[in-house]
Amino acid sequence: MESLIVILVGILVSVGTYLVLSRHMIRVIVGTAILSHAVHLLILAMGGLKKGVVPLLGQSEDGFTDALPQALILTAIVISFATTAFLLVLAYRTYKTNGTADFRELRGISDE
Amino acid sequence: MKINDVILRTVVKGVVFIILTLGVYLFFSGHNAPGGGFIGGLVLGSGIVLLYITYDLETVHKKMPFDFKKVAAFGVLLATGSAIGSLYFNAPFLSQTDGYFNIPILGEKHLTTVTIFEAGVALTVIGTLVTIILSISEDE
Amino acid sequence: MSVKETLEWAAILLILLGGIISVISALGLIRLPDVYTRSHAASKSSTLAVLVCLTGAFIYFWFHDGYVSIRLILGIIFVFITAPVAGHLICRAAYRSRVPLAEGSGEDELKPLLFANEDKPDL
Amino acid sequence: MNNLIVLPLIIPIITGVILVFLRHSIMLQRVISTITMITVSIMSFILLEIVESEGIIRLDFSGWLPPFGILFVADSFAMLLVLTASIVTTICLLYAFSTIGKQIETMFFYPFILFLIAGVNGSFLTGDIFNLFVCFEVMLLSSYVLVAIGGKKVQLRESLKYVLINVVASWMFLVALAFLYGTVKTLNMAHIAQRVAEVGQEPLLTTVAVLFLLVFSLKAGLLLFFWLPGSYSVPPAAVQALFAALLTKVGIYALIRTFTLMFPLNQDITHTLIGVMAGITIIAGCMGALAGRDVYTIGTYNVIIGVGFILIGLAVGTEAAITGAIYYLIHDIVAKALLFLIIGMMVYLTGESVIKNMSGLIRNYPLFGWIYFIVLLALTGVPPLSGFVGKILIGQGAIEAESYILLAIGFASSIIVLYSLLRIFLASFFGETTISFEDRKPIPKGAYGSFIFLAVTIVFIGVGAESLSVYVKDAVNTLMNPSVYIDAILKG
Amino acid sequence: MTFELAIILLPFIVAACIPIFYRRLPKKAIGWVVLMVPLSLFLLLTTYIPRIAKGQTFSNYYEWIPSFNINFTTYLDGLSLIFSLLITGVGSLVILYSIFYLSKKESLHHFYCYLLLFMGAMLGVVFSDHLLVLYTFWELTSVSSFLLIAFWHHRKASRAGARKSMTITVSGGIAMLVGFLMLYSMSETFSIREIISNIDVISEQSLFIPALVLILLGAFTKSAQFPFHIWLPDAMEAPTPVSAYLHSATMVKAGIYLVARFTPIFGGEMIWFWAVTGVGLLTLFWGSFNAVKQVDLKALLAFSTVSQLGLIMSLLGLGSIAVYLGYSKDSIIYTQAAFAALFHLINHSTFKGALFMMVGIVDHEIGTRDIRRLGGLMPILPFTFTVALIGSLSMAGMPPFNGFLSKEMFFAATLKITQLDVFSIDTIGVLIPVVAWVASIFTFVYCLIIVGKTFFGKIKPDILEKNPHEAPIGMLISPFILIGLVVGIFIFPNLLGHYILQPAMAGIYPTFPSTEELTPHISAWHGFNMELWMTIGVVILGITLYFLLKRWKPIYRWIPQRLTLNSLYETVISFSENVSESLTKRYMNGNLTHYFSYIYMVFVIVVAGVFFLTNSFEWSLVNNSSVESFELILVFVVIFAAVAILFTTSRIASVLLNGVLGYSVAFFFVIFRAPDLALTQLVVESVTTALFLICFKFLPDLTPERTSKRVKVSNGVISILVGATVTIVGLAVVNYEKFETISTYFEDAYNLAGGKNIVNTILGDFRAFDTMLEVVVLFIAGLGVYTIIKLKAKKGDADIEN
Amino acid sequence: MKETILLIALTLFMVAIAILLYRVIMGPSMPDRAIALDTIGVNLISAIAIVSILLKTKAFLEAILILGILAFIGTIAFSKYIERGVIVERKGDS
Repeated sequence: MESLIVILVGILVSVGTYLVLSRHMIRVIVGTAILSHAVHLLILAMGGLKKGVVPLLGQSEDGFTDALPQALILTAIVISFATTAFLLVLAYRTYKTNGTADFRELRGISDE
Repeated sequence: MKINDVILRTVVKGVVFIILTLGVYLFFSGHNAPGGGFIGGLVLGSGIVLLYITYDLETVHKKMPFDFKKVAAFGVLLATGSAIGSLYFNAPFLSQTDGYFNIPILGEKHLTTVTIFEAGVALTVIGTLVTIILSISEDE
Repeated sequence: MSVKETLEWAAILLILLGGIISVISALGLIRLPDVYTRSHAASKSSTLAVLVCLTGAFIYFWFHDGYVSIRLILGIIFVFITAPVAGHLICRAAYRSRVPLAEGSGEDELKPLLFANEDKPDL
Repeated sequence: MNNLIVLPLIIPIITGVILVFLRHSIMLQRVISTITMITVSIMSFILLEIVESEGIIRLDFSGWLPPFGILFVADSFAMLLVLTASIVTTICLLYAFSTIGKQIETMFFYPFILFLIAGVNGSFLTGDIFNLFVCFEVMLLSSYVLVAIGGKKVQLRESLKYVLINVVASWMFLVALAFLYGTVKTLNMAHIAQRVAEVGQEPLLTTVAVLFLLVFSLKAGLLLFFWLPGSYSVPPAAVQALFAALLTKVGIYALIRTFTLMFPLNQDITHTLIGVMAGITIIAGCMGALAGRDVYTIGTYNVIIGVGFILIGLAVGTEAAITGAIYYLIHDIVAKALLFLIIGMMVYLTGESVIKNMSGLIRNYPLFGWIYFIVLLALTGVPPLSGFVGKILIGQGAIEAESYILLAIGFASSIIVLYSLLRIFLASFFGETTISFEDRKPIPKGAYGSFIFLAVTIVFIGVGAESLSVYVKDAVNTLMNPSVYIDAILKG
Repeated sequence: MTFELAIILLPFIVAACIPIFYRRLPKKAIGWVVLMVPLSLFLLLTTYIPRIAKGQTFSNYYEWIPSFNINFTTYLDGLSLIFSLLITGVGSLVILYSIFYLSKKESLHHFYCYLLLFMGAMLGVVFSDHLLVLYTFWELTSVSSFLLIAFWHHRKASRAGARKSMTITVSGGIAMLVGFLMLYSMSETFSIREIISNIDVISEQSLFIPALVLILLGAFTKSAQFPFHIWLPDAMEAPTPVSAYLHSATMVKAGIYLVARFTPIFGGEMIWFWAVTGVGLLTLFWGSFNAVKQVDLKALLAFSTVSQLGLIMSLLGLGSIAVYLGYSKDSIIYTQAAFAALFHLINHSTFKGALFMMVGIVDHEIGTRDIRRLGGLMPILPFTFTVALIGSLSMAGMPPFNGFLSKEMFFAATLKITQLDVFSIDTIGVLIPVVAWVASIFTFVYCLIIVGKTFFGKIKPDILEKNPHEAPIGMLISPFILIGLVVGIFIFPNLLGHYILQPAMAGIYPTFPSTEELTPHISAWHGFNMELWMTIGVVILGITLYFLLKRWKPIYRWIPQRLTLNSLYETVISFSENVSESLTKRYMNGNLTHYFSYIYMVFVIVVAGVFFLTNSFEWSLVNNSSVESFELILVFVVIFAAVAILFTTSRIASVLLNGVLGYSVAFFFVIFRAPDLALTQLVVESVTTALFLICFKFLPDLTPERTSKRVKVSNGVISILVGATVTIVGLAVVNYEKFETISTYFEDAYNLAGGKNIVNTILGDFRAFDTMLEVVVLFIAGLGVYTIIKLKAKKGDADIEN
Repeated sequence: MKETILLIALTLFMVAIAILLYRVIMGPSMPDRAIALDTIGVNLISAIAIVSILLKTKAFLEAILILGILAFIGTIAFSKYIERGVIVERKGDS
């Protein structure tokens, strides 16, 4: 399972990277969202998968699955949510003021 | 032409109640079961957002006249404040304590200071979520 | 077989039934010709699938662990209440955004009422 | 009491939040934020003294012993940077009061600045690698807002690029963290160091280390500095100064910490790589600075050169070089802040950013011009100003380690720094003045105050280098002997 | 006594006071006040002469940065004394001169402030024993020289000259600093005296030669040696007193000082000998050759200064051979070259100072320095003419002036060296006297030009219109004092030799036991020997060439303008600026997509490179948990959804698919026993999707990517490589099981933290700090969104772009 | 045996999701996609219920309820978006 997930992560990373390399804002932002999905899975996989029971005490007492990565992912999810929210707003403000959502047209330096 | 939303609104009135209850439940169950301040806050926040979706900005604002930025700020203050509190007791920063307290009506209850911290988290999440959605929606 | 055992089996079979219904409904979503008919597959049979399945799970937990899960009941009720509303809303939205009806759907009686004065769809 | 260590982070956060409630009383916001930063600076100084006399102190949050809980570790290196950063922020705030404008001030400008410095201080102090990520994010989120604050066309455009690149950088950080946790199964930096040393930094760990190198390079602007020139030239001057002073430095701090504490063992690969990257960075920075025709471009590429130069110190890795790197780091924080404050003021005074179009500023603003000249000399490394001690120590280290190519690149870069900054001086400050004495805009008093204070600091760091040496030596001692740090965390 | 420190500090203190107090003083007085500084210092320094002549040295030690061995050590010996006397002596005269030269309208406080700064720095250079402190003052002289050259900064030429001089001299200084650091790493000390005493250990090391070359670079740039001399003519944009002071008498001699100071260290090396001698001679020739073609009197003097500096430099090079040979009866004779160098150093300061002041007077009174517009000034400016005549003749090496003496000694030294057969002098050494002689001829010619073209011939009518008259007495005092010295030294050379030069020789040859032997008796007449014949030849040929000037001047046109060093310098600079600009613009083109591809490429190359280089790949399925069929389907669902996003053309579809991904990931969390994560992921995913939808009101729909196939392919390759890199490293990491995780500790959560949900106790207690900051992050984001939306730039705000 | 049947049921749900994914990808109209996504969510509810039986834990029951809520909110949001282009209205808008 771990290897399968790591390979899946690799595929997601490829897709995300390809989207990040696009010209259109929305594609890039969706790309970053996919990248963050991928890395959350990756962190989880790094702690070992299906190696124990749900990390809740009192249900059964032996061999919990690694809880630390879960806590880390939670934090990471929140942060990536915060970033994505900000990013979306920034993107549409940029679109409204600059009039384009194409990064090739948002260069600004050499076209002057 | 105004679109008729009667069905939606009727259902939502009930649903929001369920959602808010669930949010509070999740918030309190967090320490021993899945849930906690963050998820509780998110669920409560999405309940409020559902209201905004179903009704319109002004109507909801009349019912809930909070400045959600300040709600969020208050949440952060609560979370950090509970952490600072431990300085007063000369304990390491962020120290949490728990204990069993005998409260007159409710009987013996397990209370932890984590709850204050989590309440801060939840308030921040609600405040931030609604602030974001409202700010965008209010934009021209 | 004890009662408990029987009921557990019943629960599991309910769940299996749910699975089968859900595949059927999914197939319906693929095969049916337009969004309005697909919505029928989605909101009716899918909801049935999930209700059956959740009921199975509820029964299972009840008899296997002796645990009456309020959350599951709430979930069942919730899905039961909301699924029709969701189906309704999405169909209305589809119609208002002028998703065409499948060929051979018969006469569209709503059209002259709703879009009489408009030439362009607003989406 | 160890709880003191958290104050540089928590005080700005709490006051920042309180200021949100005081949104419309600008005067109060100013007073409170200034008091906060002064308090933080004083605290940091006290802490620095304590650390220097009593050794590394740490604060285990909630009382959980390492490696299980999160902890803040104050060693001299971190405290020096916290102190410098806090002082510089105080001064940038002072500058902001008189220049930033009411509109931005009511839009939570001061809270964002305070959150930024909280994130920066947290990054310096934390002893937990995941917490470092979180502190980075606190800093980055504030910086995202600060780049875009003002809402101008260019600002939004550049900030979007800045944010996106940093989002990808944060993603890489998480990937690196995942691999790190997957291998050493711990997050406490001292504990990581101990475990890495236990297996002698195996090849796979080196790969993880290299991943961290890239992540922090993105933050530090080492080789992967593409986000830097654009985003540093658009925000208000006070923000630019803070960015130039602090943001890249946090990356540099993380690099130094990572490769002296956690992954110091495979220097053949990691330090060579850092050296190569630093060399290319300097060359690219020099080319950019040479190409620059406007103050912003020249300034931002000078930031890049500075980054490369400091990291030569790390790449070389001898005691002298690390000492030099620390000195240069402190110098660079102060000097770059001043440089960007001045640049911002120049643009404000003339309404131009192309150096050809402003001329003769020194006629109307003599003191202003001379302060620029001091920065110019300091950045070139002319003694006895601040850049000098760090530069010679890095040079000494490079000679000891026989890395002559880095030595040559590093010292040759000083010439380009001089040349590019001199061009601004000659074109913009000297020459016929374009604005008559009567038409000139006055420089606000607060701005002058911050210029003078920073200039005095620059002179002090150079002339009074000895007074810093106790702390720097203590810092270097920790950096060169990771066991000091590890023992303080895991055996205390 | 700490007089030495006071000597260095006094100019700085006064310089610092000037900007503060100048408003309270009358304009004229400021000069007189400043004059007191060098004058008193000069007098103070003269009191040292007797003691130093006895062989005493004075050194003091002050701590600066003892932690890094940086200390302020003053050291006053004969060599320092010569230079410090020059600095203060010529300084006094120049300030006296400038009081009358500069008009009251100039910003005098700046001028004197810089001048004092320079003076202090220069004294610091010659008094420092510590290399880094020496370097400090060295750079300060460059800086103050920059400020003085740019004194009239509204002139474009001034700024250009200042920039050139600063760039070149500071670059040299930096090279020198590296050399110093190398010396330090070899000797573990920054003290020149200690290095000299450890010289045996140092000279064996591999860094010795690089250090030598780098330090020489510093000296050559400062002393305007070929090919770095190009800054000096441009520096003539400075006011004339500055040119007289810095750019002929003192600052440019700092390089000479350095070479003299380091002769005991490096003197024994062949490279040193040839570099110093060769460059010196080349400079001597090139300077004098180019001086002839100049039409601006100041430029002419500048080139003559270059040439004279070359002369002194080459003498020091010749003298260094004595260090190589070591102390013996035979080697003593070669030390005379160094003696001649010091002697000429003083002589040059006297006559060149006078000549500069003369040019200043001409410029001041006539209004031009162009020799094509000058002529016949002798009757109008008789005193000035006297200065010019004596100065020029001395420079040309004619008796009865001091230049003659040193010139003869120079010839003697060049002749003597040819008799040696070390360092392959026996083969190409013959060139030394030849070049020296040819250069002297040109020197003679330009000396004649100075006097002839300015003061003889017919007076130009437009000069007469201005009704010029002789300079005020104040301006004449200084040149006349100098002229007096020119003659005086010729008459009593040995006074100078005994009291001043002899102790200095001890500084150059500290290992030689007796300074008496090092001091030859200078006499004007030494019989009809080779040197004298050479001088006679110079005179004859020089006069001939002067009168045939028009015939052979076209030679100069043989060298095309493009190939001159000056234009070479300009070309190099503009070329590097242009190349950097085009290169930088090419990759820093503001296109985010490009930046991303660079970042990803570096990522792949570095990470995968290191990964394979270290051979870290290891993989086995042994530790993996099982895969159920439904999981496999889910994996495929995720993959299809992800790939479908690549091809979708509608923004909503891509966001929906992203939602599918998010839900699937949440389901993975369920399968992997992470209930809290699943909950959070579900909610966050929904909210994110909603946010996307809300923002779509303001965003455009997707447009097809109008990129070329090539770009698409390369993006595809990059992204596949990135994915592959993450995968292979990930697989290796999964396989890496050497450590026990720390999280088993948290399984005791209920006892430790009173909670049954381990993840939640980690978030709320063990790692509560993360959570706290995470909340802050969220808050910042919310506040930021609000700010970004509400704060819109007003119309009036000008966008200043880079 | 029970477990096998549960796994089969789970696989069936996954198959259904995979089929629905086709609808999400192919469309053709927005409502089609929204419906399909909603159905995916509903199917996931069942899947989670089965997984909790398999894992013998009650930890995921909250997730069921939440998923139900979110599927509902999401569908409402979509339908409003499709219908009006705006999700949160102001009073003046229609």
